[in-house]
Amino acid sequence: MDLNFSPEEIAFRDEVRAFLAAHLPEDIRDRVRRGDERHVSDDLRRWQRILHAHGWGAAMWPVEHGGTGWDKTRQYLFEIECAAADAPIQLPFGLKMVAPVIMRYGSQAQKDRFLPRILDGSDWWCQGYSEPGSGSDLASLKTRAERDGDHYVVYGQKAWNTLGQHADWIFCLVRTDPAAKPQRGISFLLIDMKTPGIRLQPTKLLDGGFEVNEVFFDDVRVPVENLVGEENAGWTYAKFLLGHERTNIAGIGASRRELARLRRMGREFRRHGAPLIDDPLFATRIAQVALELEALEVTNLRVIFAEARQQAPGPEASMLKIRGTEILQRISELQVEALGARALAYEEDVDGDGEDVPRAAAQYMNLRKLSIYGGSNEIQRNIIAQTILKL
Amino acid sequence: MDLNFSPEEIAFRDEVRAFLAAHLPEDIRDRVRRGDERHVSDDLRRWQRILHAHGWGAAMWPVEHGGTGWDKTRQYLFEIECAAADAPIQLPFGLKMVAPVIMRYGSQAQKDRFLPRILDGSDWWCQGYSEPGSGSDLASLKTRAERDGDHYVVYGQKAWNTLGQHADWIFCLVRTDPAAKPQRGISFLLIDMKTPGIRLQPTKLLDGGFEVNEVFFDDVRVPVENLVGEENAGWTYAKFLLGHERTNIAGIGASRRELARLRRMGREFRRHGAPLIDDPLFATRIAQVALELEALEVTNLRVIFAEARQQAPGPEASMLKIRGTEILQRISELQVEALGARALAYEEDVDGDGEDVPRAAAQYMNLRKLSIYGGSNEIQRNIIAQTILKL
Amino acid sequence: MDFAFTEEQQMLQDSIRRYLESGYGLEHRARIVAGDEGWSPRTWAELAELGLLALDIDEDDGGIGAGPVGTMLVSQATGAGLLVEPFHSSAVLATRVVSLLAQGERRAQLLDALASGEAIAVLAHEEGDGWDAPLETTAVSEGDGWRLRGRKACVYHAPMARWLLVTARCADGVGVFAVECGADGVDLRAVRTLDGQRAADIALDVLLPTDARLGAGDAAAALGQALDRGIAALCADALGVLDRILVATVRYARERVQFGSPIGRFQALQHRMADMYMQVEQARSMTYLATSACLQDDPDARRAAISAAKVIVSQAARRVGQEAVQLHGGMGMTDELDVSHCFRRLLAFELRMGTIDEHLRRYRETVQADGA
Amino acid sequence: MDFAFTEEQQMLQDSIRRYLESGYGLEHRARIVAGDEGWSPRTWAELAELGLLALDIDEDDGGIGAGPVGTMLVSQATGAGLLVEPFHSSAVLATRVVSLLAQGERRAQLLDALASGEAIAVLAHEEGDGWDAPLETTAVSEGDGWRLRGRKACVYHAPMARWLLVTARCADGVGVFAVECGADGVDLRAVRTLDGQRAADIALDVLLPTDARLGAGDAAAALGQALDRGIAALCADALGVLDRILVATVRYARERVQFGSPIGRFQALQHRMADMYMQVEQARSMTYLATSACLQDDPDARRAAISAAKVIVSQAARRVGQEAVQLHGGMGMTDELDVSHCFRRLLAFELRMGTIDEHLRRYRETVQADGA
Repeated sequence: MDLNFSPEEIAFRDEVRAFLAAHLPEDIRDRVRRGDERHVSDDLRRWQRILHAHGWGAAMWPVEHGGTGWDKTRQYLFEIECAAADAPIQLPFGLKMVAPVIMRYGSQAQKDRFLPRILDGSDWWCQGYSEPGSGSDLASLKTRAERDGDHYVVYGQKAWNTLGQHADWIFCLVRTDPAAKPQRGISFLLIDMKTPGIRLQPTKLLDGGFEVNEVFFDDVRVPVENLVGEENAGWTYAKFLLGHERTNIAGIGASRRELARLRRMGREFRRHGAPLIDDPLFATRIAQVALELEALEVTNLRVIFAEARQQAPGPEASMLKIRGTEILQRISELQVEALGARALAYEEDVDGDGEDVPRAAAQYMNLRKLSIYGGSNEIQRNIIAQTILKL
Repeated sequence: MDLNFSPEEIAFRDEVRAFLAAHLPEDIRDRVRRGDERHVSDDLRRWQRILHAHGWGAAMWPVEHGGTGWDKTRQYLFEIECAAADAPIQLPFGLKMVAPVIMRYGSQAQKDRFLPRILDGSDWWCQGYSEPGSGSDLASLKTRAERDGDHYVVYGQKAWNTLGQHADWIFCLVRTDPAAKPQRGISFLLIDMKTPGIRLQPTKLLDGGFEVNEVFFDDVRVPVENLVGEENAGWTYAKFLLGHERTNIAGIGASRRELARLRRMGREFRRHGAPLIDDPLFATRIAQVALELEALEVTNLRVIFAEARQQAPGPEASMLKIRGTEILQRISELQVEALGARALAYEEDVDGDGEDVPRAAAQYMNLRKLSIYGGSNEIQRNIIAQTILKL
Repeated sequence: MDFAFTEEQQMLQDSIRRYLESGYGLEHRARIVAGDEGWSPRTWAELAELGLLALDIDEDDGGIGAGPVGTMLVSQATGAGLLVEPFHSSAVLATRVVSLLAQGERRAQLLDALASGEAIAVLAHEEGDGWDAPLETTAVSEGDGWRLRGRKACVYHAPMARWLLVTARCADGVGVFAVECGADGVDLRAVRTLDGQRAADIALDVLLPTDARLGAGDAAAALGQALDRGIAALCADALGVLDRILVATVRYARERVQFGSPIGRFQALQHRMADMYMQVEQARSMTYLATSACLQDDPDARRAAISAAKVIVSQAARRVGQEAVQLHGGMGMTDELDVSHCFRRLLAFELRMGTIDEHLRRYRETVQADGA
Repeated sequence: MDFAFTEEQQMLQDSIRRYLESGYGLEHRARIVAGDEGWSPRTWAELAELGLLALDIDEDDGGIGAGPVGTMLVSQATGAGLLVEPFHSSAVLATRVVSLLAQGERRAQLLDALASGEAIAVLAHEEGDGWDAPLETTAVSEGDGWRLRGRKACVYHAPMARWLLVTARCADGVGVFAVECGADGVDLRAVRTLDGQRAADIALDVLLPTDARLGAGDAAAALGQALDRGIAALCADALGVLDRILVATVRYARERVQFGSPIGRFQALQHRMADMYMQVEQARSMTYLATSACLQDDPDARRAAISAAKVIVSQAARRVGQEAVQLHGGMGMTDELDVSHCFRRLLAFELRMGTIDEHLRRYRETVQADGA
């Protein structure tokens, strides 16, 4: 047992740090730090191009498709360093979600067509999984696709589509056999967002922002070559995708960054004339969540280690998801506590003005989603109880 | 709306205080304060006789049976004052459990025979409800009683019988019709503990003490006149009894007494040279639980008020039970925290030596039972969800 | 001991409740919130017509004299209705300050204007460094009047007020000064609040006439009393929100079907809703206690009860708000349902007029000083 | 980064685990606990035969040199087996103190006696006023030796020890003194502990020869290192208990039928067991981290990691212990099942070698001083 990173891993981390110091554009970094998302589309595409130019466009892809081929430990270190440097996240929808499905189940033509454009930032993908009536119970989805010659005709409605307003493509689960059992009649389609009949309606969220949409499909014609794998076998690909979504699900990088911000706030803000951090109650709450984050970091490394040795890569991810989201939500809650009444002044859907203040309350509200999206924490607890504890 | 007690109620409270100051024997009070239960049988019987001599033997009984006829508010005030004065509790098994059943469903002969002896402390009753396999699911009980001439012959086993080692009588749920649906074939029997065939086996508990027993019935012959009400109708009486058990279920008096003890410990014990109460973390934890107790006190009064006006006397008791036990358990946990390493030295089943120290850890362990017994807190949450929230 | 309400009290609550239920739906409110002014003068006039702006004005002053209990009942309704008009700021808090301090003609002038809805007044007290931090704003004699200097932070409803009642340190203790919003040297920076209301950060450097000061001598005791009554009413407002969000959550859980069953049938969710219910009931109990304490003679007992209530109701606000969103799933994250608006009002409540930590401290210090 | 164990390490753990599983059942243990001595010299001799008493003695000193990792693995087994013999006190903590401080012949004499099981030594350090409170026990030069005066509180396994290793304040810092238990002026009051072990409160007023002091000069650094290794091993012991109590609870939930269904099918209970599982896994992670930190060069980093682990494992101990009893229902309250014995050992763990509050404070101060 040795909890230290190897000298090679340390050297790798230093290399990432040096790269980030040299290549992360200052304007992007500042916007990320302030939570300013006004240029999110440009920023993310630009950053993807920079990473790609360095050969680091896809940390989690195999080399044959232009990925780095890094092991999970290096992927983890890369994520931590990017978050610490306030680099933008790389959106998961292309890189971590649809790409693995195409690599595993797609045709050669699909691979050739889609993967390079994901890698270099040309195509922005979004997700068409959930529907208004199908949240945790995804298999009950209703959007249907009927074969008409060389096309599928798609009709229905998707919900909780993140940042689809910037997207070029959407991957969708659609029902192709209404007569079959729920899981049996589902197919996996790739749809060009410019196709006629697609309409996006932004959903205003709790925090006042617009990061998700409803997507309406009104007899949208999709060429059959955009079917992934076999018709009616989409549930298999969907589950495969959800498994891949879980890489770095613990969100250690984000929690570390927000914890550092919380500590900064504790030193900067004063209550009754003294820095907040001098209040033993507040300092203890910070210490408690810092401890829990340390525990989760080690747990995350244990899971990575087990995965690398082909042991149990599965249900442990549920623990990482639950604890990771609980910790980040708690840090965010403490940021609002640090602000106190300062958090009351609030502008909706207006971005940060260089201060921690306006972001913290918006982020607190926005992050309530963490325990709901991506498989709610209730679903994750079901998985632990049933799969790990065999109850 | 007026949250103050009326002048008459205040006068009543003062009268109770004066009575306790004058009539609670000092030796009993000291043993209660120390948690010394070596003379529990004598103490409780003696205290019951004193109360009875004053006309206060049964605060919750109607006047016709020798009770005080007090309303719920006075019963509440009486309980609070008794706890504050370190008076012994009055065991519920006779006064609050079997007596209401006899009053409501018993024959005149049963009333004449049993009630006066409960009131004056002559008869100590214990409970024969739960069985090893029937805890939360009481209706699945298996102890059977077969009619044989003028007798029932009882065979089976009861568990979690509290202080039966001192008891003269036990009331039992027994199965008289094994063919009927679980709730239908149950009868309610009163059994003399001296009857041949009854054997008690003490159950050693978590804290090392012996306050509960298993009771074995090996063909115990019980005269049919000791059947309450009708054969096979016992489930009705059992539920009626459980409703009555809930009087003062919030345990405000006990929590107040233990909170005062906790505050005393915080002032007396020092950590790193300073009184523990000066530690803002510890002081805040005490304040938090004190607040929660205040909220429960008002809630308890609200329920008493509603009950007096014939509104909703039912499921709200579940809230009082849950919150009452959670608060008392929390206070007890904080007492152990106050002790810290001092709590490590521990003698099993040996009574207090005049200090708060040895009792606190034993009590902490013993009180884990609160959320299990008397309808577990899980069952109470089910009741709230289903009966109040209609889920 | 009596937890019943009089018929008059019930009628007061019913009138405002009916008014808001029929004419103050989410969409209507959204338009008000999104508007330039952030409030509806028409709604305000209608509240005045219902008599609600004179609710907590003593009968001797021409008001209804409904007192803390009536104020509590109406505040529950304003909370449940998510009212953004300045009922709490003007008709409760400022009205109480005026009632406790102003004298003579000034008193009559202010109370009449407030009761009729003709003008709005707000108490400008907190300065951003903690709820009960020592005042930095000062008032010193200058010429014939007062020079008032300082800053006030996030004063709810200041942008729509005619008068600011500004607290300041004077030579003889705390003074409260009536300042016209438009006066020279009053600089208002309007802000929106996270619960859809309007507030202002205020910078003051203003010369006031002598009679701008309400009452004579140290106003600390009266101010403390008014603030505590304001907190009690704010707790009642939050209680109204809690009732609404709990009902909405339970209803959603009964109706939302996943895996072939209403999610309200899942035991894990049932137990969490049972916990929400208990938190709301404890919040109700403490709101009653705080309301009752408003009439306490002993200021320490009043302070302890008010702070106790603010802590318990705030903790319920946080937990119940979070759970309500969680149990609504994705729908809880949208602006579309009332749950998100309730969540935001509960969050704002938690942060207003003293946080959990600040009131825990005051409670601790008050109770401990008692040797209790 | 490597979370695997070597074959030797695994074998060590397996040997003690098998030994305890086969010969140290609840009834056997209950007899030992109820006995006059409170420990079994036979068990002790068998542990010595297995080599476990030389586990953490360096190979240069004739031991196994299994180090912190080996100690962790064996401690998990002693926890899971609810061992009451003084493995932790003598073979881990006292052995480490001797290894770090004693020199020459004294060193060899002590380590040989400890490794063979011939004698037991315990560190007598805490004095009852908090885990890291300043020492009140003093040692001053007197004649040819030392006058040691003071009190030690609840020293685990002192009643069966030959040597007490007593910490004291000296003119040049902290000293550790080897004191024969039977010496004049050593007054032991034996007590039982709540987890069924034996300890003693000790009053000392004793004259010692010069060479009773282990090592030269201030022993604070070495003592700190030994205590931290002791805490890491105690965490591992608790982890073993946690594993056992979780398995027992899950098994009980699968088997116990109420309302026609195993209670483990009830979703509310499933979610609580999922939480227990997560707490145990976080405790495992932190035990690994603490073990790894034992070999840290930087004492601040070591202290932070050790305190972090003690907090997380203690919190898991409390919550998982309480939940295990609760989920066992009435059966959890009895002495009959292992759950109650596990509960008591977890409670004792929480209180030993620094409480949650004390370690939270040390962590906070260490990390904050870092400016992290």
